[in-house]
Amino acid sequence: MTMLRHAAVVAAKDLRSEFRTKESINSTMSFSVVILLLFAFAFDPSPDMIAEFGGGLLWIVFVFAGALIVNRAFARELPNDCIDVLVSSPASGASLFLGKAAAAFVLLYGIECICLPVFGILYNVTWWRSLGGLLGVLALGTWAMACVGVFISALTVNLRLREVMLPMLVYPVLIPAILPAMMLTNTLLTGQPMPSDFMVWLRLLAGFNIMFTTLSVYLAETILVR
Amino acid sequence: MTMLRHAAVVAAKDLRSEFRTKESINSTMSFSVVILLLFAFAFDPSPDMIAEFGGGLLWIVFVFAGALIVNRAFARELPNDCIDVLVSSPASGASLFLGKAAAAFVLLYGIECICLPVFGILYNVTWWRSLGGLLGVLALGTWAMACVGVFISALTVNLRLREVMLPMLVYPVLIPAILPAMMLTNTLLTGQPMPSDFMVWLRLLAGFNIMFTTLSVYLAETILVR
Amino acid sequence: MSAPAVAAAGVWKYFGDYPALRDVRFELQPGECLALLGRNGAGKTTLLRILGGLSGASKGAVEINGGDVRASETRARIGWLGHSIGLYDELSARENLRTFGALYGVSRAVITEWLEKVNLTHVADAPVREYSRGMRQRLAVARAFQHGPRLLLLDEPFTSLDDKAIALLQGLLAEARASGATIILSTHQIREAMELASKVALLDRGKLVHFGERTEEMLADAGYLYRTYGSAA
Amino acid sequence: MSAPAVAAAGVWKYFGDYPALRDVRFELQPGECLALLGRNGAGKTTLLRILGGLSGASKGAVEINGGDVRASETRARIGWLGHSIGLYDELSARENLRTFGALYGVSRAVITEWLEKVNLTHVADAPVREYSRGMRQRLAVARAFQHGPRLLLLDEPFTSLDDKAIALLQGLLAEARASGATIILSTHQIREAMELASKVALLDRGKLVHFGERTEEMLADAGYLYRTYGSAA
Amino acid sequence: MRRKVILALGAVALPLLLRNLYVIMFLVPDEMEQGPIYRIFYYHLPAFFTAALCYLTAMVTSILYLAKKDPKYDAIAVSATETGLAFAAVNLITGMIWGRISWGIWWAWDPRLTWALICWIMYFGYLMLRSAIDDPTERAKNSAVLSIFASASVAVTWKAIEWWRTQHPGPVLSIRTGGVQKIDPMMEQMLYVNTIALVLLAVIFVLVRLRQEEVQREIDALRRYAHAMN
Ligand code: HEM
Ligand SMILES: Nc1ncnc2c1ncn2[C@@H]1O[C@H](COP(=O)(O)OP(=O)(O)OP(=O)(O)O)[C@@H](O)[C@H]1O
Ligand SMILES: Nc1ncnc2c1ncn2[C@@H]1O[C@H](COP(=O)(O)OP(=O)(O)OP(=O)(O)O)[C@@H](O)[C@H]1O
Ligand SMILES: [Mg+2]
Ligand SMILES: [Mg+2]
Repeated sequence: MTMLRHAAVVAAKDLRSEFRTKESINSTMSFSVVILLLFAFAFDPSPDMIAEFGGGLLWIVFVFAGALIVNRAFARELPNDCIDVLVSSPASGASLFLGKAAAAFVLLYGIECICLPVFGILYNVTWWRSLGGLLGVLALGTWAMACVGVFISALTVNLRLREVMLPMLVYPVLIPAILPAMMLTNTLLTGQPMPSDFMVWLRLLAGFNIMFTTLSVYLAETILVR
Repeated sequence: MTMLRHAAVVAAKDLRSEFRTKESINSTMSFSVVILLLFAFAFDPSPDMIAEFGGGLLWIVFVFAGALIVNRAFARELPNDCIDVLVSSPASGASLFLGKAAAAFVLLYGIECICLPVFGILYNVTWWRSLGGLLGVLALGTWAMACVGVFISALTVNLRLREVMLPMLVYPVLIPAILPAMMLTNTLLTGQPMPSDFMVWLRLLAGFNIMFTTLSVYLAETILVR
Repeated sequence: MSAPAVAAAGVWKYFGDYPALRDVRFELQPGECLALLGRNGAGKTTLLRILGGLSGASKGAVEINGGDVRASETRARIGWLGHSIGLYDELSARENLRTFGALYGVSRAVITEWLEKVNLTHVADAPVREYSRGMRQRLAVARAFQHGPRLLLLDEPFTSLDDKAIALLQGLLAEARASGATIILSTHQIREAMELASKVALLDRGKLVHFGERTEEMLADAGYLYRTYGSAA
Repeated sequence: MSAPAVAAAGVWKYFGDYPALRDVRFELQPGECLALLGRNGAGKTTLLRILGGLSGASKGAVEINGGDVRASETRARIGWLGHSIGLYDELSARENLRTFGALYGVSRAVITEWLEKVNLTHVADAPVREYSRGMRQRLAVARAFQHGPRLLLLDEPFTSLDDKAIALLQGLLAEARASGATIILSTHQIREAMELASKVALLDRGKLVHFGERTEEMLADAGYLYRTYGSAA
Repeated sequence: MRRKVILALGAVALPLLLRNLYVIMFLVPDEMEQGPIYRIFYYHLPAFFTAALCYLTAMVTSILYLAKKDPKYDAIAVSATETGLAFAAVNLITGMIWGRISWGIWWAWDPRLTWALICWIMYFGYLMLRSAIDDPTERAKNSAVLSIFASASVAVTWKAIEWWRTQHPGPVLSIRTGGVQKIDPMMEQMLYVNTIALVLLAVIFVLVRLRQEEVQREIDALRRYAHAMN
């Protein structure tokens, strides 16, 4: 209970700083659009290509945007060494981690929900056909990103090469979660009847989330107390 | 003359620090490979797709890797405020800029030359058919990235959101250079006879380089003396 | 007899193979004020971080009021003021104090009181980014003191403060001591520290070479300590 | 008569509409040593940065030896030691000195000499990352002094240095002065500064409220200056 | 004084806009193929012209700022850029609506559309760079430089369009086609008249925004003073 309360304090604080300046929301949004632009140039995609790879494209954008957001999770604490104060406070490592992951999740999910219609317009995709399922899959994939990303951001926050190291470490770990998310999103975007392996992918995604959340919560204290 | 000598000192210093730890080279390399893998997962590309979009794909990877490298150009000077010492030294702003851009160019070009065979293997592309031309186009596109990227990295080095802002600002400015580079690379990879607009693209790319190099050299002092 | 406020029993800290702290042991009773001295790299910051639970000892153990440092109740009673201020630039003074206060269960009334105490009420809702260095430092002090800690850990608190700011901090520290709090502060500014301290410790390359009462000689002569207890090098 | 070593003629510096420096004017003759004092935010760092050509004045002009600061020849004769050390962590001491030396045209022999002078010869090829704080500071001093600058600009050089490091720096500064170099240093540690200075300047919210010889009163009593010339607030 | 100028401009612009709306809706002839939707054209193209004019102003004042270091120019540059973004948004949105109706899709990866979007993002980035820098002098300088970069590449993109196949209609105005009449002269004339109205509107926006910027600067300075007293 105390743990969740502390986590909520940390999450609220992170979200408040983000919404105060709106910088990272704005820039991540425009970054996403810029990536969509780049892809349009690079691949000059035709409508049937989009039907086939829409989900993949979308998740690639989310993954790139996600790296930027989770990178900030602990980097935000660097300028005045606020992390020292947090760690020395009664909040446990696990609650700090959960709070930060929750804030990253909310930010990412919000950005994705705005990107979705933009993507729909730019690539001419009807994305609202099975909206409920789509939002659910987005939520699962996003939690995977937030959880793994924030945890690895705690590992890399003191490195000189934070910006480079983080994506390099996060992406390979994330592939088992992103791949099902891509598959599921593709299915949901095209609005076809669910193929038989739909549930397998879904179970894989959920399992990944449960496993990594447990692991991260368990290891957070070790990582944060240096 | 003095200017070029000073630029060489700065470039040598940057390259020496990079090669001392090899961190950013290694991690950018692995980052590029990870992106190539991600794309392979997301799009599951067929051979004729690759023939059509190979250049685009390659340049997307280079552009992402490039953002990481140029971001370091001035960020490298942050930890101990070395930039103050450099600016207070007899080296002019233009020579500092040129030195850093040259170092970024060498690093990026090296990484690209290693990525090329990796790309060839992963996507089963015969990339060596017109190697000379390809290397030339790579060099032109890379200089555009290094020049614009390093310059904008000087603009953003003190920002809280450097990692996000830099690519967001650089990519749109770079598109007029990346687009011809993609087109030219596509042509050279497929080994087809040169289409009529080949020279137009080439001229566009070269013109971009000349224009932005001049502009940056001219404005560097203004930016660096705060 | 009650447990000592701080007890370090044979604390070692390795960074790789390099021992930054070597078998540090001492005890501090509640209400005492320890000035932690030592040359650059002696291990002052490292020791303070271990006492504050920010870093684990490689060997040996630290007890605060007889409890483990990483126990939540123990940490609720520690106040930490590091080299940096530990505040969020984009939040206002009040939001900063509320955020950290919420972790310690500090009430809003107490926060308002502290804002008054450090003379920041009139700017309490402006973002900290706009504050001058002196204002930031005052807010950091309020942040570290607001939950009424029984143990204060301060790392070079006087560094690059001007005379006025130093006076404010010294006042608050004297007040805290009067209310029975234990204080440990590291510093190079020996004169300022000596005026507050009841005990003095000298670290020399990770070894605690002196630990004892502050004497009149130390107050009078800044170099005395190093000459008497420090190594020759 | 030759040009003054440093001449500031009505220097203003605005950050937006806020004047961090207001009409600062003074002249310093070659060989003098100026202690630049002032409370937090008074504008000391800002003034030093303008004198060193790191930042441009909004109004007014600065001349070093009668020349423009941003002229390459002028800057070749300035030594800068800021708050941070200005060294690359991943390069060795020797590589650091060589890199910066190359910009000033310092020969290898001189660099070796300086490594000896600051007592770092035995670790000259280890990366600076592994150095202790004291060693880093010594190397930074060598970096700022190696090209024999005629004007030294030092921003709070004594901050968080221990007694030994301060002694080394004071020795080098005395030596530089003896060889005719001009020195400007900002500091809060009034005692250390007074021992070196021949002139004293006091900044108060961007205004130069006092500029003159160092007197015996200042040497004896650290608070004297602020009381006499500072504003009441 | 400036207040009066704004009011006077408003007094001209508002009636003109209303009149134009009336003329566009009821008087100009329908286009042969597209029917009534083509009337959106009278806002689509003038909005782009207005935006381009704003970007141009921003570039010129940015250069002036770097040359003179007078914050006035910086204020004009932001005001013009923000106004330009608003009008460019009108161009994009009207274009998208038009496209939805005549092509059946909201967006096509057509070069001209894409470049319009790139320009928009670039100047949006300019505003974000501004919001991220606290020191007003540094902010003015860095964003002026970025603005010059952006305008340079707008010029590059402008040229690039000529080498590209495009789904978007090509030039129709006689000044751009070299005197060839592609549309009804009355239509073309109406286009110019509405451009004038929109430009007037843009000038009003810039002036209002400029006033805001100046007040903001004063407030900033006062706040810094207040803080320095502590
Ligand atoms: C999102 C969609 C669109 C965007 C971003 C867009 C953007 C632009 C821009 C930037 C211009 C001015 C360029 C220039 O004059 O060189 C322009 C002109 C024009 N647009 Fe669009 N447009 C869009 C959709 C459409 C559609 C769907 C149509 C009609 C089918 C259309 C018809 C025109 C015409 C006739 C001109 C005038 C061409 C000239 O005289 O140069 N646009 N548009
Ligand atoms: N994270 C770290 N990794 C490796 N070595 C470290 C680390 N932190 C400290 N050290 C080393 O441990 C030793 C003690 O460092 P510490 O910062 O505790 O000294 P200090 O007494 O606070 O010195 P100062 O007066 O300079 O602040 C130093 O030799 C330092 O190089
Ligand atoms: N980059 C900047 N942007 C905005 N304001 C600044 C900037 N740098 C300094 N200032 C302001 O200018 C004033 C003078 O700052 P400066 O750093 O020169 O003070 P100082 O005398 O060095 O103080 P300290 O003793 O704290 O180092 C301060 O009010 C500060 O807030
Ligand atoms: Mg320390
Ligand atoms: Mg200062």
